[in-house]
Amino acid sequence: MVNITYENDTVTARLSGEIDHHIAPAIRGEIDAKCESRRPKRLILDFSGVGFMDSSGIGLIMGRYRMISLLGGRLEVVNIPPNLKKIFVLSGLENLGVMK
Amino acid sequence: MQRDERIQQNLRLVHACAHRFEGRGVEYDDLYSAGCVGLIKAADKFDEALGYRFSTYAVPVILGEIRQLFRSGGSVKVSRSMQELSMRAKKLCDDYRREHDGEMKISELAEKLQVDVCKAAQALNASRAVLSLSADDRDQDEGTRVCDIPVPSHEEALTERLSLKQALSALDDSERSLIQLRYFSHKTQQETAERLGATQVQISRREKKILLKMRAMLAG
Amino acid sequence: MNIVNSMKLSFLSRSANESFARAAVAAFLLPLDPTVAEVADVKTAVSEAVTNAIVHGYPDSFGTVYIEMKLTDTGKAIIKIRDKGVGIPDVEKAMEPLYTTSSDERAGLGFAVMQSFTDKVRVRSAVGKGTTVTLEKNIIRSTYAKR
Amino acid sequence: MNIVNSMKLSFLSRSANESFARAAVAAFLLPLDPTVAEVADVKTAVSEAVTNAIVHGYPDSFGTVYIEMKLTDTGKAIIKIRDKGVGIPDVEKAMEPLYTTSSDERAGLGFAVMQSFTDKVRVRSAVGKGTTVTLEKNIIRSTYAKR
Ligand SMILES: Nc1ncnc2c1ncn2[C@@H]1O[C@H](COP(=O)(O)OP(=O)(O)OP(=O)(O)O)[C@@H](O)[C@H]1O
Ligand SMILES: Nc1ncnc2c1ncn2[C@@H]1O[C@H](COP(=O)(O)OP(=O)(O)OP(=O)(O)O)[C@@H](O)[C@H]1O
Ligand SMILES: [Mg+2]
Ligand SMILES: [Mg+2]
Repeated sequence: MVNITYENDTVTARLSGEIDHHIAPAIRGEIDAKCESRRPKRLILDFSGVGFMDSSGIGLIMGRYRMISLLGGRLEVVNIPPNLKKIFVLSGLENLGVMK
Repeated sequence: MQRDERIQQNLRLVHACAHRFEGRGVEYDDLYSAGCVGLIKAADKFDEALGYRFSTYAVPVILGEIRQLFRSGGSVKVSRSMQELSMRAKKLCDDYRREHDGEMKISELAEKLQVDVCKAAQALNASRAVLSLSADDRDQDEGTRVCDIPVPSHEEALTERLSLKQALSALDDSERSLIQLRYFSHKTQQETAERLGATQVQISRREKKILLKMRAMLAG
Repeated sequence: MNIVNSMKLSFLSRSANESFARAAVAAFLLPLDPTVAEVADVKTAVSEAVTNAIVHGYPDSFGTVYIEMKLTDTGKAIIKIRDKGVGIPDVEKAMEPLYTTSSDERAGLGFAVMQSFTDKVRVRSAVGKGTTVTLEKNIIRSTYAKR
Repeated sequence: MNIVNSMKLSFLSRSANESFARAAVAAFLLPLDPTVAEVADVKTAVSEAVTNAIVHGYPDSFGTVYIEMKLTDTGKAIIKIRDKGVGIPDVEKAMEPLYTTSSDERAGLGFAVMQSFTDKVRVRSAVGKGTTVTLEKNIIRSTYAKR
């Protein structure tokens, strides 16, 4: 559900599968732990492997945005699959300037 | 009754069992052969003295052999096999979107994947990223990173509130109550100072610092 | 408009059952021959309602979540998601985008998603008694097909 | 052995719902992390029981088919398939391989298949009241996994 790597001051989290309220806390825990230990300048959330997401996924992104901002880094959200665009548009997340 | 005779007379049983599993991805001949192995095993072991009919004994043995056919490679976890299916499903959907205006029916997807509709519907979710991308793949990927969706204007107000909310929730309690009083309750710096038990100068300074912090956040 | 098929489902308010509920609803929808996008929309909306029942309806305990689903001969799916939990004091307010009573990472977008992903959302709730969310989705150019 | 999750399902005795029932049961089984073969076994057995309920339980009318499913912390799935139909006069006889009361193309193998594909089959039936088939399947080397 999440594969995390660290390289060049960047933590990259590749998410996969279904992101719902059941799975989100575990993903959150893994990403936050990595970021807290590495203190990266950049956190990349890669959504290319995600097949399903509801508002729990939006909450997850917003929470990571907050977390990485507090650590002094910035967030990028990349590879949003076409079928998830609708929920991203609805959330207004694009205007946060994190979607690349 | 002789063993061979028993086998000869019950081949019909094997057909009955084999027919049951037709159309599930195993050739009829293979179903039948496995069933025959079962029948032979049953004939070898059957003991008339036990007092029940041969068919009662043989059917489970025949079914057991046929069932083994569906178990080859069956130790694969569902979660794993679903991932593979869903990668194929995802690609088919993406291709379809590129080539057509509308969306593909699940029934069409199922046909292309050669699975039943329920499985096709399930496969839509579980998709998983390819972990090691080749150089070529990566190039393609860069392309899909661009994601510029026109935002309807009514979404913008939402976005503003959303971002502000985000920034606000990153503040600590005392910072948040300052902003709340100044910008949501529209209090003056003096009024705010009185509420928070500070001087107007302190409030002014703290406010400036908080706003800088929030602006940095809102800018991403 | 006649009901041509219906089912009922109930399960424990465990978060592991969210994906089960989505899968079951999707499977029941299939005779309407929906598109990939229509199935995804229904799943997303159902996921929101089921999550709300689990998270908000039964905040401190396990309860039962009920789903009732009907298909009409005009290609409409009607899905009721019900809990017997704490209820919502002010439904109108709860349905406002970004409104949330939750302190953890919730966006307050659940109802907004349901509204945007289906054709109709109705919410009935009574404090202390529970909440029923009814979703309607028209599967376009479809009539109920005997597969 | 404790029950860690459970669900109930009911639907009209339409043959279109056989595949729905299979899909729902398979989806509920997933937290036990089963193999492809194990899921196929369970689906096959459930399919037999559901078909029996639809075909034999309610021969001349539509009725409701009920499924109840429980998962234990030892990795066992317990699945009850119930109808309120005509019932079986002689269960022992009905369970004999090749026994069928049906004149059309039935082989009389349904119960034999259930027995061969699961670890335990129990049948309780009362004429005029209905039939309950209980299937048990152990998912090997699995404990209930919080995904
Ligand atoms: N079934 C329910 N029982 C009790 N309260 C509910 C229920 N569903 C919704 N609510 C209330 O309505 C509010 C808004 O729900 P909504 O789904 O829009 O947002 P959320 O669940 O808080 O966040 P998100 O869905 O984005 O994770 C909830 O915070 C909760 O107070
Ligand atoms: N739910 C039920 N209600 C009433 N009678 C039943 C029910 N299930 C089974 N029976 C009776 O038991 C008999 C044997 O069932 P079984 O599934 O083994 O064979 P079948 O259904 O006749 O044939 P097949 O399953 O091979 O198509 C049936 O013919 C029927 O008389
Ligand atoms: Mg919600
Ligand atoms: Mg049968």
